Order: sequence, then structure tokens, then C-alpha cells
Amino acid sequence: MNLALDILTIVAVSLGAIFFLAGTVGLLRFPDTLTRLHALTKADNLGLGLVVLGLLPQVSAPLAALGLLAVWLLALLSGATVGQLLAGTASAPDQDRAETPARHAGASHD
Amino acid sequence: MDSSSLLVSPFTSLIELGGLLLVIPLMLPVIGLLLALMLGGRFLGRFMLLLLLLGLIAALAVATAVLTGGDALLYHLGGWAPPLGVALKADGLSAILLLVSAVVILAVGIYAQRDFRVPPGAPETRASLVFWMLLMGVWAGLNAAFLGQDLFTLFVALELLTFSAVPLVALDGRAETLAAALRYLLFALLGSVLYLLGAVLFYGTYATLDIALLAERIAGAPSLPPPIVAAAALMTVGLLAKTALFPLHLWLPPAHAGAPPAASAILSALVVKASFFLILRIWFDVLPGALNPMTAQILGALGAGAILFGNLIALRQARLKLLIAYSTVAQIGYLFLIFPLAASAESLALTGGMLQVVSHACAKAAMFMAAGLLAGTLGHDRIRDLGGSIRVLPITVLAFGLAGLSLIGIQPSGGYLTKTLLTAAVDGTGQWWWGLVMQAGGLLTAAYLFWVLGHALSGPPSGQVVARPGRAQELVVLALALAALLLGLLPPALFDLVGVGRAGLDASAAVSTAMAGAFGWSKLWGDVWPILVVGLLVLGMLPWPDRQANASERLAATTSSVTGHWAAALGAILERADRGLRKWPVAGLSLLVLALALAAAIATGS
Amino acid sequence: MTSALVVDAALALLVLGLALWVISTRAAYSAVVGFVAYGLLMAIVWVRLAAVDVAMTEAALGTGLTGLLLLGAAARLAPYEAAEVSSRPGRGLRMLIGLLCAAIALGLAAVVLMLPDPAPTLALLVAENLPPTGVGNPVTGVLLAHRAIDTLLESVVLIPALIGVWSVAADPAWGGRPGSLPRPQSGSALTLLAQVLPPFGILIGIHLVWNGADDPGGKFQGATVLAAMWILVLIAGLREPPAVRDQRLRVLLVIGALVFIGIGVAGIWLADAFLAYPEGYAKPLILAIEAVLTLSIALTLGLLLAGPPANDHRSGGRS
Amino acid sequence: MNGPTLFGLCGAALVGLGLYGLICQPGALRKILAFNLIGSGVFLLFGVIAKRGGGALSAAGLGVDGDPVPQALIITGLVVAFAATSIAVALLLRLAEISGRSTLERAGSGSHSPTHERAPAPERAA
Amino acid sequence: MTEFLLGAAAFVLGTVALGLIRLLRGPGHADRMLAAQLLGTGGVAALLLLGVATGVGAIVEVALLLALLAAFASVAFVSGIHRPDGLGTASGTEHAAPGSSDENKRDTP
Repeated sequence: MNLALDILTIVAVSLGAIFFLAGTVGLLRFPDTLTRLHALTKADNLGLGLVVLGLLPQVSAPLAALGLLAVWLLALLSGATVGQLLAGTASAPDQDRAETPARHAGASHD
Repeated sequence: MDSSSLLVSPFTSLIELGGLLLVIPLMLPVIGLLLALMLGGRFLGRFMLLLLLLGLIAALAVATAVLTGGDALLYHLGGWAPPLGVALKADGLSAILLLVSAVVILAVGIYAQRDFRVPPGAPETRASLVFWMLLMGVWAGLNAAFLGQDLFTLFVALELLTFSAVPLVALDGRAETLAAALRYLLFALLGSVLYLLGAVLFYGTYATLDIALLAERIAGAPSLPPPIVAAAALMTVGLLAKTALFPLHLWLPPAHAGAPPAASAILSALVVKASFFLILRIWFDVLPGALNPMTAQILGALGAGAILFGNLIALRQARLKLLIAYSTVAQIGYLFLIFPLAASAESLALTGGMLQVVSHACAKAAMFMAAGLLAGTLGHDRIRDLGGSIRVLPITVLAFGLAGLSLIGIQPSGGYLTKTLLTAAVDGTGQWWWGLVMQAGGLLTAAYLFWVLGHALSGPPSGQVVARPGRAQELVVLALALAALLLGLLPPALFDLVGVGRAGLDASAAVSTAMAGAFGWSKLWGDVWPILVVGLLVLGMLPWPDRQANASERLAATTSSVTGHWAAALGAILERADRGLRKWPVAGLSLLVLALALAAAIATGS
Repeated sequence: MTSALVVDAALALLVLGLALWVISTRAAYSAVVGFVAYGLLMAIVWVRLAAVDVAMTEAALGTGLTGLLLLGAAARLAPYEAAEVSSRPGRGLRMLIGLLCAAIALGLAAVVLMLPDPAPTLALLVAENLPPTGVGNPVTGVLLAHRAIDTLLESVVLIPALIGVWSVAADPAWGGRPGSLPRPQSGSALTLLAQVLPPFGILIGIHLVWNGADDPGGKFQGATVLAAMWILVLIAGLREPPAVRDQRLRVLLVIGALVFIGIGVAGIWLADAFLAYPEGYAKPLILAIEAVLTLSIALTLGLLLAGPPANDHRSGGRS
Repeated sequence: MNGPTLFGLCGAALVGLGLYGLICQPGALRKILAFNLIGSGVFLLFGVIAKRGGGALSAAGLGVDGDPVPQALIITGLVVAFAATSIAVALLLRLAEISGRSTLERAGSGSHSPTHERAPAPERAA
Repeated sequence: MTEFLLGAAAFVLGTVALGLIRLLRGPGHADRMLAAQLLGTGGVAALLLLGVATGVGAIVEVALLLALLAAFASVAFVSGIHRPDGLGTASGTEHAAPGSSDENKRDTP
């Protein structure tokens, strides 16, 4: 039983870590802000979820387990909202105006 | 003893509180700060005045208790003894500073009633609420800094002081004063963070932040451990930045000159003294044995630089408030002469230093407030256009002059006594060069005071009167100036206060030896004639009424003929040097160099 | 323990890298974003240093509130930034300063290595003297009993800071509502977040204060979370910030410190010392102080972010 | 080398970096950031000292992990640093708003010099 | 198991650190913020792993706080990014200061 739980932990946490890696790769390789955003929000929420799932068998107190779940829910909620807000910024009709100073600053840096 | 019972009787019930008495000066301003926000409104100024009076009584009680008890008052907050808890202590030095702050802040409080009253019809104004609250904040920070015995509590006190002092600078909301306030804040924050770093290293080495315990443990160590060397250097430099000792004075002139007069008075008279006081605490209480000659000479040299440089630049100022601000830069320098002199003449040097703190606090507050009255009445503070202001504001100009006499160091002022004591210490240690610096400083001070007074006395009023000052304002300024001037006449027994709480420091004996024969006509003449010469020189450069028409050409001509081209050239060079030194990166560089130099000096000596 | 060391080394490198970024990047906005990330990492560092209370404060203050404050400032200052380059010190001066800073850092590093071993500590003394305070969290014990004066002064320090922020207001705007927060957004996502998150946040905040007596947490952490939730509601436009002249607001701002002082003064008679607690009543009194202080501190922190009073209507701009 | 020592060295480096930024970066906002970095480095050193103190005890089997006194002081310090940052930001924003600059020194001309006010003002020659 | 969890924490931290390259490259503020957000989530994951590995329960609360305030910081970012352009607000009067907000305008005077 214990062994099975440990294996579950190892598998889930490893999978979660891989999702984080995927998210990072997506962030680095995808061509524009919008696609990066979508890759990132999916990957990191899944990654965090898997890590939480993997850790659940390792905590004994039910309250601690609840805390873990709460962390994930919170991250999901804020991730979704922020994603939508950012997407709104990036795809707003006057996006060019919004992004101009940013682009300028970035370009002058690179 | 009759006299001592007379001294004690009004405060008997307070003195019986013992150490608990210290909680009153600590908490009274804090409560004032909190209540001020709650009450606000039109009558805030009156209410604050009441608190200031109570604070003065408490400070008097503390001083009386310390003096008559002959020992420092000690109190463990919450009943927890250090190292776990935090102690409050009032030794002689704290008592003196508590008292002088209470006096000066009360005077400023009276003065500010008029400047910061709420116009009829308005429920409250920004300037009024902000000024009174921050005045309380400054007072709370000062008292906490004077009483705290824990390095971290002192850090919080310093921050309280800084956060209260900085917005006062920008009270009028102009771009220049905002920039000055920001510059002050950032440099002061750099100072506090370095101070905190030092405190951290102290804790890492001895697991306590209590001054007495640290002193005990450090005295027990065979040599200064490296972290303590670093801590001493960092804390000293951090506090120097907050004290605005030359060459770290970049923030002081614009900040002190730009603030409203009542605020300038507090900033110049008291705020910079708090960080100086902590430097004293570190070198004389935490690390009493570690002040080696090289470190002391470095601090003394900076002080000497401040005296010469500050006074020379003051001489070149066109605006009265800036002149006074640079005079503060110079006067801070005297405080640092006590480090090299304390090596063999600790009681003389410390007593002289404390006298300088007190007399400069009174004199400088009086001068800034007098300048404020002049500016308020004439609508400007350009020195060249002060002509005839003596006829408009006789009391104010008189007060300005009297306060100036104390700065120059003429009998019987506090400044004179300071110089006498420091000179005695110079003679005792054989370090004649500091005596030379003091003499030069006195003459330069005389020069710019004559310059200002000459303008104020001569000529017809050159402008319209914008507003009349309040009679109470003029009188309070005069009172402060008189206090500075008459400080030297205090009974020598009162100087015992300096030595209370520090072993082997018999202040009044040293003082009375030094004072023997200090007062007298021949001595007075010996001091006065060089000043008169300087005065004549300056008066020769003034635009007298009959030549008013082409005064500036005359001035240029006299300047070049009397003092020669080289003086003007030197002035210009110094001014450029000052502008360079006060650039942020250069000041930062000076700070880094100083930190490293101090660390090296402390390390080689230990 | 090697993998623990790997974690530490990774953290230290990341922290340093981000600090380097914050110092060296050209645009202030990117530097601030880097600083927010830096704060996040510092929270993890504090956990690694067994300072969970500090980690919470860093997460709440360092990342959250400081992030909002600086991001807002960077956005508003962006138009003026281009002019900054011209007042940069010359290359030689910069190199000299860099060398001296490096010397100081190296000196400090050497000092760190020379700190006494075994390290002196007060941990044992605190542990011995914790029972009379009635609390189980030693950090809370130190903050509210052994060194109560620091905490008191520190909650007082926030008031002049707030007055300092308010003092830059234009005279006609005095008494009005703070106007530095971002204008309310009409986006539904933000409104939703501002409706859903605060209940969670308030719960967490209260939990932190309540639990802070015995477990990590306490008034600063709790107050910061409450302040953040309040600001969120304000940004979403669900509520208006209170006017500076509001009498109730002013009472609430100072009530925490006043209650603290009041209980401290009562201690003179009841427990023989200022800021001492009578035997057996220490814990309830500490909890009472923490509860009131949390309210005052949360309000103060929120208002520090909300900025100086502007003309009464927030979208009316200020002239 | 152990974790706390590593972080101690990191703290020293942060102080150095922050000092450089505070002195050399012209923008006031950057100076504020740099001040926060120095502060953070100092707190980190303090945290390392707390951890070392606790480590010595837990090695003795007392089950204490970290000296609570520095930890309490760090919390106080963090709040004070936040207050300092907020004042600085308020002053800076107002300065930029009314004068259009975000630096301490006037661009080009160096520090704000009192000599600018030295020019005599003859309009009062009555 | 402890070693595994610590190793996983180190891995996650390393990965998200890699993501910080996006912080360097930008090009827009939004991209930089994405990198910071990834760091936030990854940091929370690493914290949870560390907490369970070392058995300190309160670390979960730190993670909770971090998640909460990282969301808050992102909101701050999103609402802050509008401001130089006055986007999303009816009036841009606040920035009537010299040079307004437009890059091109600033060069002309």
C-alpha cells in the first residue's frame, strides 16, 4: 500500500515537473505573446496540479491536504483570470497603441 | 542642600517614578502623533502646544532626576531584561538632549502657531495637519533615539525620525523642494540600511543588541573581531550620511533651505544631532576602547573639512536660508573634533561637544526662524536686498545677530564655552592643528554674519513689506537667541550632567579648570580684535547708502581691491568643488571610500 | 543532504541573477518585473532558512504590495525615463564605484565566513521565556512581549509614512479620496476575481492572525493579505477608497497603536512594567492587540498604496 | 559549504550590487529598487545569522530551528522598508508630475545648485 | 522519498529559471510578466515539494500566500500596463505632464 502510494507520488510529481518543463519550452519557443500565454497557463496549472496530486499521499493530516488543494484551486483561479486579462490586453483592438512603448523599450534593449 | 531641594521640589512626584519616568518622554509624542490624526481640525496647534509643554516638564524632570540622583535612569520595558528585552536609559547626555529638544520644539511650536494656523472657514488644511503630525513624529523619533539602548530599537527610532523629517522638507510642494526631499530620503535610507547592517553583524557576533551588554562582551575580547570592525565602520558611515558630515552633505543645503522656516529650525537644530548622538553612543558606549588615533584623526579631519569648507561656501551664498544651511554644515564639523580630542581629554571634549550641540541647536533654530520672519515680511531672502530690514524687524535682526555671536563664539555664549573647552583639550593633547581650524572657522563665521548684518543694518528699506510677523514669533526667536548667548553663564555644577552615567568623567572639575580666567576683559579683547578686523573688511565691501546707485560695481571693485583676485577665484573654485561633491555619484563614491578607509583604520588599530 | 544543497545553490544563483537584472536592465518596468520575481524567490529562500514567518511577510509584502506599488510607479514614470540616461555618471566613475562596491561585498563575504562558530544565539533564552507570554510561536512572543516596543514603534512609523504620502497632495485636493490606484477596469474577469478572491483572502488573513499566536503567521502577514484584498476590490471599482478627511477612517488608522499603548500603560499597574502583561492574561491581551493592530495596519498599508488624495472624483484627473 | 553560508555570501553580494545600483543608476525609481535590494541583502544576512544560531541549538538536540529574535526583527524591518518605499514613490511621482523629471539631478547640468539662485534680482531696486 | 522530493524541487526551480530567459528577451512587458508568472507557479510547486520533504506544515501556508499575492501582483501588472496609454479609462488627463505618453511626441520639443 505504502509502496503503491510512493509510486503514485513519484509518477505524479515527475509528470508535473515535465509539464513545467513543457511550459518553459513553450514560453521560450512560441512565436508571440498570445500563444505563449496559452501554452503557459495550461502547462503550469497542470504541472502544479500533478505535483499537488503527488504530494497528497505524503501528508497525513487532512487539513494539510486541504491546504494543498486550496493552493491549487487558488492558482487555477488566478491563472485563469490573469490569462484572460492578459489576453484581453494582447488582443484588444488598439493593441498596437498598447504595446508600442513596450515594444520600443524591449527592442532598444535587445 | 538648599539649592538642590529647590531644584527637585517641583518634580518630586515625577522623580519618584524612577526609570518609569522615561516612558513619558518616549510615549508622549507618540500619543500626540496618533491623537493629532484623530482630532485634526482647527485647534490642532493649540492642542499640540499643550503636549509640548507637558513634554518640557517631563524632560525637566528627567534632567533633574539624573542630576540629583547622580546616576543614569534605567528601565526595562515590559519587565524583560536585555538581551531578551529592550532597555531605556537616560544618562547625562540623553538628559541634556531630551531637554534641549523639548525647549527647541516648544519654541518652534509657538512660532509655528501663526504659520500653520487654519484659515477661518476651512475645517483643516494639508499644511497644518502634516506639519503638526510630523513635528510630533520628529519629536518621538528624537526621544526614542536619545533613550533607546538597543541597536535595533534605535534603528526604528531613526526611521521614525527620517520618515517624519523628509515630508517636512517638501511641505510647500514645489518641484525643487520635492527633489530635495527625495534626495534627502534616499541618502538617509542608504545611511540607515548601512547602520542596520552593522547592527546585524553585532548580533551575529554577540547575540545581543543591548549597548551595555555589547560593551561588556567587547571589552572582554582580546581584540576586535573582524565582524565588529566592519560593523563599526558601516554604522559610522551610515550615521555620518544621516548627519550630513562633509563630504556627505549633498542633501542638507537644499533640504534645510527649502523647508518652511519652522521645519528648517527643527531639521538643522535637532534632527542631524540624533544620528550624531548615535555615533557618540557607538564610539563612547559600545566600543569605548576601540577609538584608535587613526580613526579619531579621520573623523576629526572630516570635521575640520566641514568647518572650513562649509563656512567658505556659506560666505558665497546669495540667499539667507542657504547661507544658514551651509553654516549648519560647518557647525556639524565642530562636533567631530571631539573624537581626536577625546583620546586624552575625554571630559573636556565631551563637555565641549555637548555644549556645541546645545548652543548650536538654540542658535540655529533662532537663525532659521529669524530668516523665516525676514523672508515672510520682505517676500524674499536675498541677502543683497535685505537693506534696512532692521527698521522693519528690529527684534528679529537683533535675535539673528545675537544667535550669530554664539556661532562665532563670543563671550559669554555657549559657542564661546565650547571653544574654550575644546581649546583646553587641544592644549592638553598637543594637537594644535585643530585649534587653528577652530580659529579660522570662527573668523569665517564672523565674516558671513557681518555680511548679512551689514546689509540688514545699512540703507533704506529696499522693498515693500509683504506681511507683518506676529509679535510672539519675534519674541520666541529672541528668547532662543538669548538662550544660546547666555549659555556660558550657567552654573558650572550643571555641567556635571555630562558626566552622569559614565565612569571616570568628572565634567565640572574639568570645566571649572578650563573656565578659570576664561571670562574677563583682556580675554574678551583678545578674542574680539581679529573678529573686528574681519568685520571691518566685510563692512568695507558693503554697499553703503551714499553709493547705493552703483552698488554692485562698487562691490566688485572693492572685492577685487581689498581681498584680491585670488579670493574671488578661490571662492569660485570652492563652489565648483562643492557642486561636484554634492553630485549623487560623487557623494556615493565618497561614502564608499570612507567606509573602506574607516574599516582599515579601525582594523589597524585593534 | 546534497540535493538540499543543490536547491540552495540554485536559489542563490537565481536570486543573484535576478538582482543583477534589476540593477542592470535598461527599462525600469522590466527591472520592476524582475524585482517581483526576486521577491517570490526570496520567500522560498526564507523557507530554506527556517524562517517561515519571514517567508510569509516577504511573500505578502515583498511580492504583493511592493509589486503593485512599483509596477504602478514604473508605468507612470515611463514617459520621463528616456531623459534619465543623460545624467548617468561617466564610465570611469562607474568603474571606480563598481570596484569599491565589489571591495565592500568581498569584505562582507569575508566577514560572513568569520562569524563565530558555534553561533551565539538567543533562541534558548526565548524558548525559556516563552511560557509567561502564553503564545506558542516564539516570533510572536518576541514581537509582542519581549520586544514589544519595537513592534509598537514600528506600527507608529507607518503613520508618518502615510502622512508623508498624503503630504504631496495638491492643496485643493486635501481631504479627498486617494487617487493613485489604477482606474477601475471594466473587464469582467477582474470584477470576477475581485468578487471571488477576497473571501478567500480574508479567511486566510484572519487565519494567519489567529493562528499566529501558536503557529507561523501574525498581524503583519494577515494585515498585508487583507490590504491586498481591499486594494483588489478598489482596483476592480467595486468600492471607492475612503476620503482622507473621513473621521472614522482616521480613528481606525490609529486605534491599533492606541490600544497597544493603552494596554501597555495598564501594565504599569497590573504587571509592574510598561508593556508588560498581567500573569495569566498575556495571551488574550496579545490576541486583542494583534486583532486591533491588524485592522489598523491593513488600512494603513492599503492607503500607502492608494497614494495621496486627489480631487474627489477619481476619474476626474488632477490638475 | 552549507546552505546558510551560501545565502550569507549571496547577501553580501546583494549588498554590493544594490550599492552600485543606488549610486550609479540615474533614475530615482531605480535607486528605490536598489535600496530595496540592499535592504534585502541585509535581511538575508540577518536570516543567515538566525539560522546559524538555531543550527547550533538543533545540533545539540534541542529541536529549535532558527533564532526567533532576528526573525522578528526582520519582519519589523520589512515593514519599515515598505513604508520607506511608499514615501519615496509618492515623492517621486509628484516630482515627475509637476516637473517632468524622474531623476535626482537635473539632466546635463548636474546637481541642483544653489548658485542658480545667486543671480541678483534687480527688480526691487527702489 | 525526501531526496526525490528535494530533487524534484530543484528540477522545477531550474526549469522555471530557464523561463526567465523570456524576462531577458521580452520583447513586451506582457512577455516579461509571463516569465514572472511561470516563476510564481513554479515557486509555489517547489515550496510545496520542500514543505512536504522537510515536514514543515506551515510551508503550505506560505505557498498559499504566494499564490494569492502572485495573482494580486499580476492584476497589478495588467491594470498598470494600461496606464501609460490611458487605455481602459475614459480620460487620460492624469498624464498631462510634459511629453505626454506618446513616444513620438516626446522627441519633437
